[in-house]
Amino acid sequence: MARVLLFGRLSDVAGWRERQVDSPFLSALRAELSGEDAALGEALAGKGVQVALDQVIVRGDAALNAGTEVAFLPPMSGG
Amino acid sequence: MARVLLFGRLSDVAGWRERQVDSPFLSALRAELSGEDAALGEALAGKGVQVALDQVIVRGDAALNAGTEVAFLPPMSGG
Amino acid sequence: MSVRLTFDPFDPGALLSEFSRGRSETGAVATFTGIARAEAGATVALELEAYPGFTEAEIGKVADRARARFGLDDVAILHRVGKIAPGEAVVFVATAARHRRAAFEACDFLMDYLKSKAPFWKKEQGPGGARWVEPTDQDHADLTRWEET
Amino acid sequence: MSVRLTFDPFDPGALLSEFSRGRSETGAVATFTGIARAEAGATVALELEAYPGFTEAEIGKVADRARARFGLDDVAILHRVGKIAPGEAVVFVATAARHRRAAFEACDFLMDYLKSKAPFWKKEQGPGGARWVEPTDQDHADLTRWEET
Repeated sequence: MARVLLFGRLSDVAGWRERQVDSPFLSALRAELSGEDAALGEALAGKGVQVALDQVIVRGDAALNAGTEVAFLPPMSGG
Repeated sequence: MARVLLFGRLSDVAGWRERQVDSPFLSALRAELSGEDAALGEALAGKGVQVALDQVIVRGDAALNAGTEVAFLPPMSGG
Repeated sequence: MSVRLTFDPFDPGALLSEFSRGRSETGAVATFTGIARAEAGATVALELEAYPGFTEAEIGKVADRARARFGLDDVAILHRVGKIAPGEAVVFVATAARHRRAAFEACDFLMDYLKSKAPFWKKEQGPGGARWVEPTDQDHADLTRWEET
Repeated sequence: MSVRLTFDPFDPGALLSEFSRGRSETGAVATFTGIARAEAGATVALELEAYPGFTEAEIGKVADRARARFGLDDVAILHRVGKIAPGEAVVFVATAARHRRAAFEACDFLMDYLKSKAPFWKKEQGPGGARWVEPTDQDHADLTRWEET
């Protein structure tokens, strides 16, 4: 079970900020979320949205372990 | 009687900071002070030393009224 | 060095008191305080979201770079998160260095980073509703001033 | 706007608290605090002389120029005079503006002026005796950055 976190406008789109999702890969997790909520799937694939696994930015696909923290980060606006 | 103020190294040279001097003109006041203390006279005529009459910088000679404040200001060092 | 986030209002003066105390070899302390503007009623509240842990770590990396680049003695950064009312401080940055040029430039550099690239997501609550804010072109342009060639 | 001299030690943080309070349209407050350096024992005390009245008025003229040039909302300057021990604050400058670039630049400009041209006479008391200090070439060079062409 990965722990999924949504930030900024992504949590407004989804209607939630944090969830447990059971997916072995990041690609599978994206597919799972898109299948449930197409608008969220589109937002997660949007321009400038980055993904951090256990607080480290990753590009492309990656395996998810039990307890991996998966954060979807829209463009950072600064303070 | 003009009120003469010396600042910075000028008061170290003179051994005083403030005095009353009876002179009708700035030029006469300079001559008076030089006559009493040649080292001070030289320091007052030194490079970068400015004169303020009643807190306004003046150049050249000027008449002194009773109670005029005459300040000799060596180069300002900033804070 | 200190990088912190806070949900509570803070007094930038209290931070400067603490930061400037006991620095007999420092010479120069520059600070910047960013305050939420009311924009004459257009903004009624600002809401800032951070990713706790990640946000401080990312800011800390940039603060380390600033320390090395500008030869700083010390840096302190405090950033508000959550709902912020107009007139309240949003961010405080303090830099200490032997000489003033380094302290000013490092503070300016850190603010350019914090305003445009730091991991925050900003929502402005106005009379017409809320909107998410993205960095302005001016913020990006400010940051290009610091590119090392 | 406030320009003051003081013979007593002061806490720059207390000044920033006062200066930053209640500014719902300001956005940006920059400060600079200059601290007397011990120079690893080479300087045991600094003595600053001012010409009371004249010194504040001259600084006030430059502060007015800075307000106009950088579009400041407000400026506060406090300068120590008399004997100053290492680690004590010598000067505090705060600038308030809508945007951070103006606040930083005005603070930097005012410090360049205060360090090189303001009506102070400075004596450094070291282990080998006292000497009067005149502005450095670097101070003059810093000031030429602000010449309007």
